[in-house]
Amino acid sequence: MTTPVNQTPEPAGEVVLKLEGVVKTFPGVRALDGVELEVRAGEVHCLLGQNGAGKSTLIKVLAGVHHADEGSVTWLGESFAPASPQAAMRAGIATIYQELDLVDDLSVAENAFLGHEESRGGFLRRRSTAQRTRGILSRLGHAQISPRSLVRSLPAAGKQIVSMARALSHDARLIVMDEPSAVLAHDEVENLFRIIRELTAQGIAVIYISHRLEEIRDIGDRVTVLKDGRTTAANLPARETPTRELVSRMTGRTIEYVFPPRVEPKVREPLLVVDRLTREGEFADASLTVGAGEIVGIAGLVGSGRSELLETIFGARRADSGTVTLNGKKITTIGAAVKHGMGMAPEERKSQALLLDEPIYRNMTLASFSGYAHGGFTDTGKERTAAMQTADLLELRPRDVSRAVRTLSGGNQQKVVVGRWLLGGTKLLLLDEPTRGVDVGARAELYQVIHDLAARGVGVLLVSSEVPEVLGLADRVLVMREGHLIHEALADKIDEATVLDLVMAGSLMEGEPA
Amino acid sequence: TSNDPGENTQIKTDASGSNANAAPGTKVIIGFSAPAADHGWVAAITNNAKAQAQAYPDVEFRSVEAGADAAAQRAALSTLIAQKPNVIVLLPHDGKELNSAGLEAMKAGIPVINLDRAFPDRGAYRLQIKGDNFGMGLAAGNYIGEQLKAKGVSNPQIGEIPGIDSLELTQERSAGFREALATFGFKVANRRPAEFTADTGQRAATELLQAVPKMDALWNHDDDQGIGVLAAVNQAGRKEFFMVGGAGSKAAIDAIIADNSVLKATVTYSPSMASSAISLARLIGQNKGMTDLVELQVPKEITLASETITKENAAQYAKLGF
Amino acid sequence: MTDQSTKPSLPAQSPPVAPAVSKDKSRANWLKGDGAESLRRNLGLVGVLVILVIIGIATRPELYGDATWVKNNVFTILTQASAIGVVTVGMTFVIIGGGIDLSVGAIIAIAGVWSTTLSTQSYGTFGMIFTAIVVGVVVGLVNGALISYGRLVPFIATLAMMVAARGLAAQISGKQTQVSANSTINSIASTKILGIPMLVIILAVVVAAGWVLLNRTTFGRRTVAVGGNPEAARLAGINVRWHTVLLYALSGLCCGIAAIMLTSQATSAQAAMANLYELDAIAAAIIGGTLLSGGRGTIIGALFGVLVFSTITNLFAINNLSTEVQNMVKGGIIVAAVLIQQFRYRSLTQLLGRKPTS
Amino acid sequence: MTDQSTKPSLPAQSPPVAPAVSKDKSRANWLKGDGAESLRRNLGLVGVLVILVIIGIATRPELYGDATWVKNNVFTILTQASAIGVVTVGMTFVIIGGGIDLSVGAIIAIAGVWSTTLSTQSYGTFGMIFTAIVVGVVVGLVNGALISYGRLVPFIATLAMMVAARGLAAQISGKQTQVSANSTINSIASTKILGIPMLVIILAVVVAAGWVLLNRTTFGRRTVAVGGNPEAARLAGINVRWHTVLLYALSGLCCGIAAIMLTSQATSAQAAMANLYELDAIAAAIIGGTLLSGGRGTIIGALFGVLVFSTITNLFAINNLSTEVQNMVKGGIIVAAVLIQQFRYRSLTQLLGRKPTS
Ligand SMILES: Nc1ncnc2c1ncn2[C@@H]1O[C@H](COP(=O)(O)OP(=O)(O)OP(=O)(O)O)[C@@H](O)[C@H]1O
Ligand SMILES: Nc1ncnc2c1ncn2[C@@H]1O[C@H](COP(=O)(O)OP(=O)(O)OP(=O)(O)O)[C@@H](O)[C@H]1O
Ligand SMILES: [Mg+2]
Ligand SMILES: [Mg+2]
Repeated sequence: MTTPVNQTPEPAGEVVLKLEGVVKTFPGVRALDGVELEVRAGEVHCLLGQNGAGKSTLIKVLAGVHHADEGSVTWLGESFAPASPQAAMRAGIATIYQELDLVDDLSVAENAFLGHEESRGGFLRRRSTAQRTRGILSRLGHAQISPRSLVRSLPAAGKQIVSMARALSHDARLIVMDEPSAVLAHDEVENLFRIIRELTAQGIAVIYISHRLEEIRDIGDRVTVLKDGRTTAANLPARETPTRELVSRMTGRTIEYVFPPRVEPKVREPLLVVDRLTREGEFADASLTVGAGEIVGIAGLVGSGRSELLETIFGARRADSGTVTLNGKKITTIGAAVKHGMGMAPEERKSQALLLDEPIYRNMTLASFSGYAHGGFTDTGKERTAAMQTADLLELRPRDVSRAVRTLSGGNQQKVVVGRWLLGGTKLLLLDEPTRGVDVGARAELYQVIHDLAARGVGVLLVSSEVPEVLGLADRVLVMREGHLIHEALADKIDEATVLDLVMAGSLMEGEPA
Repeated sequence: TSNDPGENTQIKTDASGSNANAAPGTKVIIGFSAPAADHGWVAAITNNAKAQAQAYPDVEFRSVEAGADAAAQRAALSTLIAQKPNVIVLLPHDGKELNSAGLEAMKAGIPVINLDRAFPDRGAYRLQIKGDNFGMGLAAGNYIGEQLKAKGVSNPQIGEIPGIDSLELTQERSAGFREALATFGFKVANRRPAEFTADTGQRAATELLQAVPKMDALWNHDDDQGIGVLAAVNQAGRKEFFMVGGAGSKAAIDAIIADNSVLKATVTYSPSMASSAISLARLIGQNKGMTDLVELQVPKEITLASETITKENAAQYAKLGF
Repeated sequence: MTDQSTKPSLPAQSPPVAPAVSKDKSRANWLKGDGAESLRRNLGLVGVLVILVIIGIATRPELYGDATWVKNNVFTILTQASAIGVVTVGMTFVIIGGGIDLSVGAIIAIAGVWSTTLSTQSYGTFGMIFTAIVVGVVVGLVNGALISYGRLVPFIATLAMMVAARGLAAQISGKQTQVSANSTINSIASTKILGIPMLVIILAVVVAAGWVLLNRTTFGRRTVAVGGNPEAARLAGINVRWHTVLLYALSGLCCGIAAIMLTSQATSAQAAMANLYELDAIAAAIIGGTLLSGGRGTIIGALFGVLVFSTITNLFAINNLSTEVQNMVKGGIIVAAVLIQQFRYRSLTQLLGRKPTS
Repeated sequence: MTDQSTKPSLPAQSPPVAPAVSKDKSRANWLKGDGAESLRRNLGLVGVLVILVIIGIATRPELYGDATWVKNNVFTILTQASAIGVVTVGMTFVIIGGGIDLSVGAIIAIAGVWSTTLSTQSYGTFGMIFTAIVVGVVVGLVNGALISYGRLVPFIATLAMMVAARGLAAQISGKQTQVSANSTINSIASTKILGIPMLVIILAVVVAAGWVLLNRTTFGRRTVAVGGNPEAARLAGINVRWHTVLLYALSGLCCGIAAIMLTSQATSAQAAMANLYELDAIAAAIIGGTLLSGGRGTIIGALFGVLVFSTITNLFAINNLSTEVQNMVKGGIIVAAVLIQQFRYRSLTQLLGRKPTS
């Protein structure tokens, strides 16, 4: 549209969606316990709430995935209870789910139109599908993604774009976005906001879920807050409501949503020395050091090779050239890394770090259970006790370490992973996106944990796509672009704008194989 | 082979009445066990035994099916022994593997009649009735050798399609075949094993025909898989050779009489041995001997001769085909 | 951040402009695209086939010197691959869809036996074909229902079906080999059309249909989704359970067709027929690049997998190898084939896929 | 933020302190915990066993009236389950570890045949047992190496091994059934200790060892991790590849033991022995609650799975069912067993597991 994208107007549209007293129980869990929600046409309605508050469950009720046990949903003035996801889509509600809901081995176009394929007599109309996909992609500002390329070949941000394309492929009156920005870097978030503004300008309503409060300010019109499946505040003005109030509505307590102050670190000998580390096509000539008790942050765009660098330092990938030394010992394998006191919390918690069906304590001792064993026989009693102590230290909720990790919220799952390395007596911790998908409260706790670790002499190398997080947590900041460490500065000697300028320069996801 | 089981069984009804043994005697419980019949020959064994037992009013027939392998058959036998029959007739999966079961039954005072697959231990059976696998190979080899000699073929291409190759009986048949051919100075050009089923016979034959573009003679060990072998021969449109079958099924004998296919002969390995085994089991149970023999008891071992059925003598074998 | 005006600002609702590609070119792409991709992916297997043929030529040069023989041999290999190839197409769909079907051999047996009973035969050719296909599809539907609605693991459900269907087949056939007296059925195996054996043509048609179904229809794309990410498929509004039922029915259908093909070849059917076809079909599919965990696979790859197996058998036959040596060598060849295939695939992905994105 | 001083300040580097739990209590837990859990989880299968026995009693009351017969029958069932039970223990480890082993039957065959060659027999009892076990382990190691370092899919690697090992076994045995002349080996099957058949004792020992290995050792812990999430296991410093090799070697070891047991039962070995044991073992493991995709499973469940199968066979034998009827019924029972088992498991998890999280 040619409409200038300026300040979003006050929500003037009529009410399109109204939820009253919606209840949804899972066996043993009352995930939704009387939710009230009112969404107007053309507004961005933000849903806030801690991990496990019921946000995703709520939108799945709207999307026809779950069926509400009680309560009423009114959609466009009529009572609404979609029997299936398809019914919801047909009614004009499109959803971008939190867990990427894409099929790796289908093409971008096929994913976008999965379930409502353009077909004639069961045969796909591939050309028109590709055309429509191309149209949607360029509308999303990513015309360079080929509709024919496999989703498998796209980086995480690209996949998020495809999810968005899928939502736009429906003729929707309401688009629900469950943490769409979690895997997006800064410029991508800007792009996302531009699209959202275009949508609302056309009168489309958007429900927006995020744990990043500053985003709410930027894009949101009104806010509804959920806590333990209940609406604790409805229709707060997104721009005016103080952060403190939002947080206390979410958590029921007050959390200072700032980074804990850092004690000026003493001069210390380098613990980790990375020298001219290179992996063809991923990163080149990366040299860095981390001292004991120091927090070093790496900022950069999604796809700049930060995860690969971390994994290579950890020995999980084989370096083409260059060396990694920890306390003077050369590290080339994970075994050596762990043995000499390095630990890593990888980027994808669920697929890379956790045994979801195993109890918390076994996940915590995954890297150290041999240490508690006698002659190959495990000592679960000791493991449990140690895990319990660590759980206390990390303020893990719930404290019951026999519970399966699957039942924990994202933030608590992350704590389990960090706890794993605390138990292992780790001297250097590599953290890749430690707060992705983690709620405000848990986030603040994690920050505290990271600081406490550093105070105890543990070195921390941190990767995050949120620049404020890197600046707030780290003593020293490295900037990575296209596989090169291009800048290094003390955290208090550099500001957000400078980092962003350094980081940008190149756009991501160019040159997809057609 | 027939689509209608039970129609043709080979039993001895003894209408003449000249045999004193035919008169009813004391009641005999005969336990019977044979492998799961997924093959015409084994099915015929079971059917023959059952039918023969029914022909005697003084015989009670208890059959336990022996499942898929030797272990299952061993289990079946232990339940059978527990039921204390007077005699056990047993077609083992493998004589050597079931040797211990035979010993167990004999120890329990139950005479065991081993059908077809010998126990290595002589104490494990009372009577051994078997076909002559080696002799079957010899007969097939001799027939092929003579025919080729008569035609004056000097360096013949001879094919062989055995049954399941890992079975000892297959090895014996092939050994006999090789030996007989060697006396003529011939050898097997190609050997493609099948699995005693028509579809595997067809596959093996197709491969064999492709590998030997000009063949003189072919021995197929088993007439049941021979259905598939003949189908493959027809599908390949090959006529330049003649074929010898094995076992002596009804279909094979009919084909030999009709003389319109490459099948010119078959060497017998008759499931009628099961009928004989039941008859003899009854005699053993009644403590009688065979009337034509001087001895008062049934002998310890009987080996059936493998006969060669050709167009000339096929008519008299027709009723023995299974 | 970045200047917004530099981004392509397309009108949001209006349909995008037509691409500049000419119609002819795009039609060529219809065939090219994925087809060439399948070929490229299966270069390793093609290499294995070539190596096998070269070994054949080296060991039996006199046979390979005869052009007629070579042509016949190619048809022999293809004919031997035909029934199992048809089964493998169905199996590939099932595996891509996240399942496995251990009952294919048993389904063939029961379909074959049922269609050759005297009473079925009395209904003539059509009756026999109809019976085989209906029996196959119905057994497949039962499999699918047990898995979808009974929530049984596919491995167990189809294993149970394998045992039960063989038992039923034995019951129906009275454990006899049932001879087909239907000359039309029997002649399928010996008929040639334009010099090409009918069975090979059937295989070609089934493979082509399978390829189109997988790559060009909603059913096929949904199969990939159901196997690759069942949750995503469900969220996209696909009826995952029903789709699963259809996949097993499709496998049963293929078994029904294969039953007729095998009956025609052996002019008979019996309860023990198509023994262990499940292993061959699964192995062929996997060697052909189908992921056992679902979500990925190609029909062409599966076909190559089947061809590798039947070429190996052919090579053994023309060299008169004994069974035990055959088996030892076969095990080695399977390993080698997969390693070669993997090597190609990996080096290719390294060449194509792993370019730096930015 | 919470005050830091309120936190238990653990010294980061020192080893964790011993648990405060009293020693006695923890020892009681040692046995209780998972054991009771296994039983609870397998309540469904226990139910199936009970139903099977009740059917047995109902159909053959006169046999079940005889106490000696009943005792003997229990031992018959257990003896029949012994060799396959041992194999299933190894298989369960492999499956929990994320793999599958299709070669177990073939490994038994080659181990059995190799240990009964005349030359091996000349080394006496110890030589035969040693050979069987070494052959089993070595073949297992090869499997593991192909999978771990050759990156072959377990299905294909062990399928190739199955074919090759059977071929080699046939080669070694000259396709003859090899009779064991060793009376010690032969007597294993008939020896009883305190009235309990030796084979049953061996099974019990292997199951107990397997249970301890899975639930009480670091090896077992690694197995669950490797199967549950190989990437997480790798990133936690576990040598996933080497562990995988060990799992297949363990399966091979179990096959070696089973080979001796079967040889003793049959007083002979041959290349076709233990045919299709792979399917039985996999089915038993899965019915016992082992996840085919890895990461979860119990030894006790697997044992129950085996017992269900051998009880079914026993039931058929005492009722003298024909094979075809057996097979049909067996398929039905497998389905029913899993459904019952699933039902129990589901309702239990609903009762116990899904307590509210927060
Ligand atoms: N399918 C399910 N079965 C059982 N419990 C469930 C299921 N889905 C969600 N829950 C539970 O419902 C509650 C709400 O979960 P939900 O995913 O809606 O939270 P959320 O607000 O989206 O959290 P997050 O910010 O971490 O995404 C949690 O306690 C969760 O464990
Ligand atoms: N599996 C893969 N296949 C192909 N390319 C990959 C794969 N994984 C990563 N890459 C490429 O490697 C480079 C670095 O990617 P990566 O996403 O790990 O960087 P990053 O800085 O850690 O970003 P993120 O914030 O997403 O973690 C990118 O060019 C990416 O596309
Ligand atoms: Mg959520
Ligand atoms: Mg990353």
